[in-house]
Amino acid sequence: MTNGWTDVANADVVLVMGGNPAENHPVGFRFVMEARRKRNAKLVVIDPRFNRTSAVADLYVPMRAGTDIAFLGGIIHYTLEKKLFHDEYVKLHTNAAFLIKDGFDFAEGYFSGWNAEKKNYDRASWQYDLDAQGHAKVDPTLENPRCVFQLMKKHYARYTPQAVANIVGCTAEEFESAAAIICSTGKPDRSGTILYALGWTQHSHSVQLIHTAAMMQLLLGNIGRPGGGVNAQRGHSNIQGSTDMGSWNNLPGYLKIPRANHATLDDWLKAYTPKALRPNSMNYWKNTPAFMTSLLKAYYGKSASKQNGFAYENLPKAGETENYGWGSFFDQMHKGAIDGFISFGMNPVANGPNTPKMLEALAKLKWMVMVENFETETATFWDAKKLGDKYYSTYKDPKQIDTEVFLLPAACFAEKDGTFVNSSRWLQWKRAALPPPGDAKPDQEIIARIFLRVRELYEKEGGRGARPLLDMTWDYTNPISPSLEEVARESNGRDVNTGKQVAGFGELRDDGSTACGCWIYSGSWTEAGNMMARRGQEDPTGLGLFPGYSWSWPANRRILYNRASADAEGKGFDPARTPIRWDGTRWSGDVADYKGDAKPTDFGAFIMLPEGVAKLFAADLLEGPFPEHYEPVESPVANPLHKSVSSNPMATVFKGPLDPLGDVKEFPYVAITYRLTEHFHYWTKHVASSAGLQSNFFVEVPAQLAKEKGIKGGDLVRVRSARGSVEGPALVTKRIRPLKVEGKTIYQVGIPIHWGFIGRTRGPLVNNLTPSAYDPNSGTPEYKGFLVSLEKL
Amino acid sequence: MQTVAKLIDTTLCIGCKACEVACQEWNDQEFTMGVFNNTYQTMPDLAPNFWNLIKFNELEIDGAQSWLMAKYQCMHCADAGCIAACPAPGAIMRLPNGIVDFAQDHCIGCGYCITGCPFDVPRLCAKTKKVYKCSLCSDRVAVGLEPSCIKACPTSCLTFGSRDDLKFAADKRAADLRKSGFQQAGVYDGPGVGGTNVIYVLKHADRPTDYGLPKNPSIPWTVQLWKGPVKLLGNLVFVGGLLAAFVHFIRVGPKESHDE
Amino acid sequence: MTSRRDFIRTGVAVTTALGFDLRPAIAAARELKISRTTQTNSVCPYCAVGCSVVIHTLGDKARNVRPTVVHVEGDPDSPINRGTLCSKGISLKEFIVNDRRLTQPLHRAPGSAEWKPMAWDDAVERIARHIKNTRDKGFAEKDSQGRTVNRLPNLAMIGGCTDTNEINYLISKFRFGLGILSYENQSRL
Amino acid sequence: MSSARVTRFSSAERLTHWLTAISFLYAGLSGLAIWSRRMWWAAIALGGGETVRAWHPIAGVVFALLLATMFRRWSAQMRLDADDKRWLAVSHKYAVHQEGGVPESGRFNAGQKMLFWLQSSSAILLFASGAVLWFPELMPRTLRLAAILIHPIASVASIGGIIVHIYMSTLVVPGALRAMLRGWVTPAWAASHHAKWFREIK
Repeated sequence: MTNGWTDVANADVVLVMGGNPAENHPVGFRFVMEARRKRNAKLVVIDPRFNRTSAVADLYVPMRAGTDIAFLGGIIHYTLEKKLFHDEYVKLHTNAAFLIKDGFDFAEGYFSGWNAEKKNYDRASWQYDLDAQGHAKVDPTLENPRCVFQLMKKHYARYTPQAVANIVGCTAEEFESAAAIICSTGKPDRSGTILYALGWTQHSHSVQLIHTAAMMQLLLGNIGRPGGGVNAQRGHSNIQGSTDMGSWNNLPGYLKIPRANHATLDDWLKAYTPKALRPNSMNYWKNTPAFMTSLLKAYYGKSASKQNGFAYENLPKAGETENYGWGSFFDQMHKGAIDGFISFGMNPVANGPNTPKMLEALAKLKWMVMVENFETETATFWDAKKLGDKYYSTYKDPKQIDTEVFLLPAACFAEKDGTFVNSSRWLQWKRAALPPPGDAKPDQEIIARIFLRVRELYEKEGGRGARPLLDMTWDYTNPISPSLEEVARESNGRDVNTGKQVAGFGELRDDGSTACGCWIYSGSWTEAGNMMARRGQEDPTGLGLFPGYSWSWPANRRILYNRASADAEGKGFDPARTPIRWDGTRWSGDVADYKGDAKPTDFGAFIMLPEGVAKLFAADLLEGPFPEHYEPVESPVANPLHKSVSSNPMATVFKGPLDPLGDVKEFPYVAITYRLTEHFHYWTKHVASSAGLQSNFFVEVPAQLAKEKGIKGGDLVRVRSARGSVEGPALVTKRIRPLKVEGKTIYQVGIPIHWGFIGRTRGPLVNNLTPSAYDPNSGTPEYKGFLVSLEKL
Repeated sequence: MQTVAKLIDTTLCIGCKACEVACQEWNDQEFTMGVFNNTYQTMPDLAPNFWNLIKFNELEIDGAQSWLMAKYQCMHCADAGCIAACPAPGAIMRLPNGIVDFAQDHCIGCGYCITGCPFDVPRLCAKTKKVYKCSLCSDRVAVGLEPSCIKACPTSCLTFGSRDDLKFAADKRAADLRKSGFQQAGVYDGPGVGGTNVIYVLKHADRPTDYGLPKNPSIPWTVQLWKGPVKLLGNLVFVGGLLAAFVHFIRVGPKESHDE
Repeated sequence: MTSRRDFIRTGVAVTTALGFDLRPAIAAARELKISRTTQTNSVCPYCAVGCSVVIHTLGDKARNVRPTVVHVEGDPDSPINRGTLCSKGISLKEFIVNDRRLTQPLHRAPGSAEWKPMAWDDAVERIARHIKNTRDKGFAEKDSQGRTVNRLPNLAMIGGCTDTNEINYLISKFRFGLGILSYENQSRL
Repeated sequence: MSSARVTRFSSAERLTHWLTAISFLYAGLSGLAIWSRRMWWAAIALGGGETVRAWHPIAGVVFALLLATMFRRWSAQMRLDADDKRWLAVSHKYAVHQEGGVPESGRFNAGQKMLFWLQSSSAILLFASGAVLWFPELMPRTLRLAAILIHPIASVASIGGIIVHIYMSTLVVPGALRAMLRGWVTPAWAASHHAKWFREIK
């Protein structure tokens, strides 16, 4: 979230799209109700289903899964056409005025630079027109046809209400009534927020979709403002924190994973330390060397010296274009290229796409370690044929599966201390309430014991790659079960010479004098103690920032980009809602996303970006600098905007024998998968309350489709995709409206997740159905909007 | 002592079922398996071990898709039908704070309260032969805590306080709703049973049955007739009969004996 | 179903935070089950709203008492949930104290159709040996162009999304120590 | 001598009567406890609230079954004839022992016959409504609502009748109690109270 849960109460308009917070984040949703009570805020819900959130919305508009970019693009068009955007904000805080190189263009579904043979883009033409200093040229009047503003206007001119309605499936009137409410926040004294979740991210074009939302919010002047922002609700308690700590392509703190061509630390720094693109750009990432060096120092301690490039060599390096994401490595596993697999609390058989392929992949492993609270479908995948009855009847017998499996019992949240980072980026310290049951152990002990034992083997026997392994620091007081307080102190960072905790990332150095495990967490455990355990109730701004409660990254800042809430002189756009104030010498209020004592005119508001302003036009993404509507990989219609380039040309789509795609003739309906409020993911089927309250898998079927098929509520139906099938009773409802797209009636079928073949209550795994199609930037699978058939049993 | 009450602003209810589970948890009730009935409401009805149910109702109101959700539990009536009907002394008490609480060890399981209740709330447990219902967490309230459902409610659809305060808040909320275009918005608090200590704000107060609430609830007339005129008449018959016999015996005496 | 009638005087001064006195003259008919518990502040492990919870455990932490959870409720100090919780959070007790929890390491041998309990030491030993073998087989110091890459392509790892930051940091050290690139968490799904 | 003793009730009749009376007493007293909290002492005396809840309906069923056998035995003898109707018209005279002009009675006088019919009809109502109240969880609400009114009304009628019956048979008519206890009356008693019957059996 750019803002945070408590801040949602400051909104005048709440757009819920690609999420269903009343269902999945009920407690977070209380701030929407608060906004309504306090500010008479309007709640607009755009969703394929009239869901729990819609039940209390001021306006609900139905849509076809996977057409969000068309909808939001339409709003961009509407905003520009009716001049409802926040003019001063757009000029001051975005790259609207930046000039783009000649040669950039968009035609027939492709941006300039498409290489039909390699099936990717040469992004050279997507760049700014730079002057001799390497700064982007600008036209403050926004009139130059090569400026971002004019190019954007041209790009979205096609997204008229009629065109949007034709793609999305609602009526043009419905679209316009939503647009009118959303665009009412373009005024300086109004703000609007967006709450989204996996309904936006689980597409083959999801990152572009978030980009569209960001563009819309920038045009309306809603970024950095209380009650504004683009807010991902996030689905797991520490999904934010675990992402902060790295993923396949990131080191902790969003430092990029080294590539094979970055042979030395200098190479890496050169590649990833950006240069300012405007004279007034603070370009905070210029400090990347300090962050990276401090991380290497934390990782490799005494082995990291200036002479050896802080042992940078130890880090694993990916090939230049290689992808080690979810889809890729499970595909590799399926091809037999992976021998071992370790999982800490994840259940890929249930939560990964294309379960039939997942089961085959796991059977090719030599060994697998699962660390869990409960038995999972993944841990017991080798018995899927029996436990999963009809769904995996052709799967191997256990005796044909040679994977050795270890299922290790872990302590649950209540039996461990440490921090979770919520979607507001708040790090909240929790304490252990009781010991784990039986022989279960806390995860830190499990990982430490394995790690230390492996190292012992290398010390004793030697072996390949011993150095990176032995160089890694593990100097905890109790190495076999490190105290999480000690680990938290390590991620905050310390001065290596004095041993003192650093107060913030501003103190990190690139000379090896500081060590810091995760630079964005600097400030979380300072010399003053554990900031994350704070329980202060004060809210001096009255905006719900609660600066003394827990600790928020970065730097305890509660609203990201808050400098953009004020104009060039530092005066808040809305005097009633100013998160930060400039008093002539320094900024007060929220921790300014700016230099604390720099004059408002010194820098651009977006200090993390080389531009110094926010990017309406972003060349960073793979499929184009402006988001374009592309159909899901499996779609019931060809893209009405450009039929020959229907879905995202850059989408990651696996094409193995177990990755079939379905055709609309055989699979005429659009399916979406989602959560229900009674359950949490695939865990609570073990919990009596959830298993009781929602014990049965079901399929939501539009009433009209049910009538066509002679299906009554409770009738058993089978949903089938090109990958697999699920069966359950039909919940026949008018809450899923049939849609008119290109003159054709489109039905959508809703499939809740949560069931599996292990638990107090059981049911089919819905990922039997989902395709091996992913977003190319993030690697997120397309769970919303794939094709299925439906039959009455 | 002030009367306590619960306000249910149904316009804020998202059917999250937190109140249902909070109630189960606090009262250490066993969770039972729900059923599928073509609705998100998987618990069909209240049960001896399930005292708090959100009813879901999908319908179209004035052509617009609606999904009404409302919590359903004991209403803690001022003029409580269960108390009126209950024969067992001490089994149902109306605490001075207005809570109508069942004391199961005094309950004889006759089930009259079920029939007496205009809201059809109490449930007889086949195993223990006792009747159960929401106690408004009298144990929590007694030590200054709010009822468990109210504490859990994420959207502040449920609030707890003195009845007067909540009635005021409810009236205001309904007036606000009418002002913002919901002509039929209103307060539902059972005047027919002397006022309930559970107060609802309904967007469509003209159609309470769509929320699963009875229209114009009152103690059933048969119960009223029984507890009123019939009981009076009966007492007259019983006492009068004995009295008449006594007077007859004194004044007239026995018949002449033909018994040697 | 509880039918305990013991009337406990909690000794709490009850002029309540609600601003009026709620003490019924007939004092509580039911005993307050959290009147003698140990309270611990924690955070809900489910979604990312980050609700604070208070875990009530039975026992005063004395040496010979094994605490068990009697109740979990929302923490009113949290500006996020202010004491409220959803249907899942409010039943966390059922998650923690659950007869389906794993309590000992289980092992499934190749080709076997059942779990067998395994001692921790044996499990750690075998896993460590597997990692070593896998690494000895697949670790790449150099790529095909002779560039130093120090990576381990034949071992994949996932998880951490419901574990604490600190454990995630330890996982990062574990995987970069071993050279694992193939690592994901729930954020991509 | 045998002529001094006229058999009024057979032992089967007496047994049935007293078993009916005992079950009635239990059902009636426990019913009264449920009728009014002021009568709750009766519930305590009869085994406590839960016991009363359990046994009252059982006593009711026993009562109803026994009453049914009495009905089978006596219903033919209980038909009102012309004399009975005249008897009823002047029953106020009977009540104050001015028996001149009161028609002679058969085995049962018209008052006893009326009691019989009153008990029989109220028992039907009590049985039907009682069955509904016995299993509230199985009964539809409308039935329960009706039963909760019918049961007390019928019981008022029934108990009211019994008060008169007990008073008459114990305190007003000497010899009546012995007739039901031991089964015999004196010829004089029979001639005086049930002249027509006495003539028939002589």
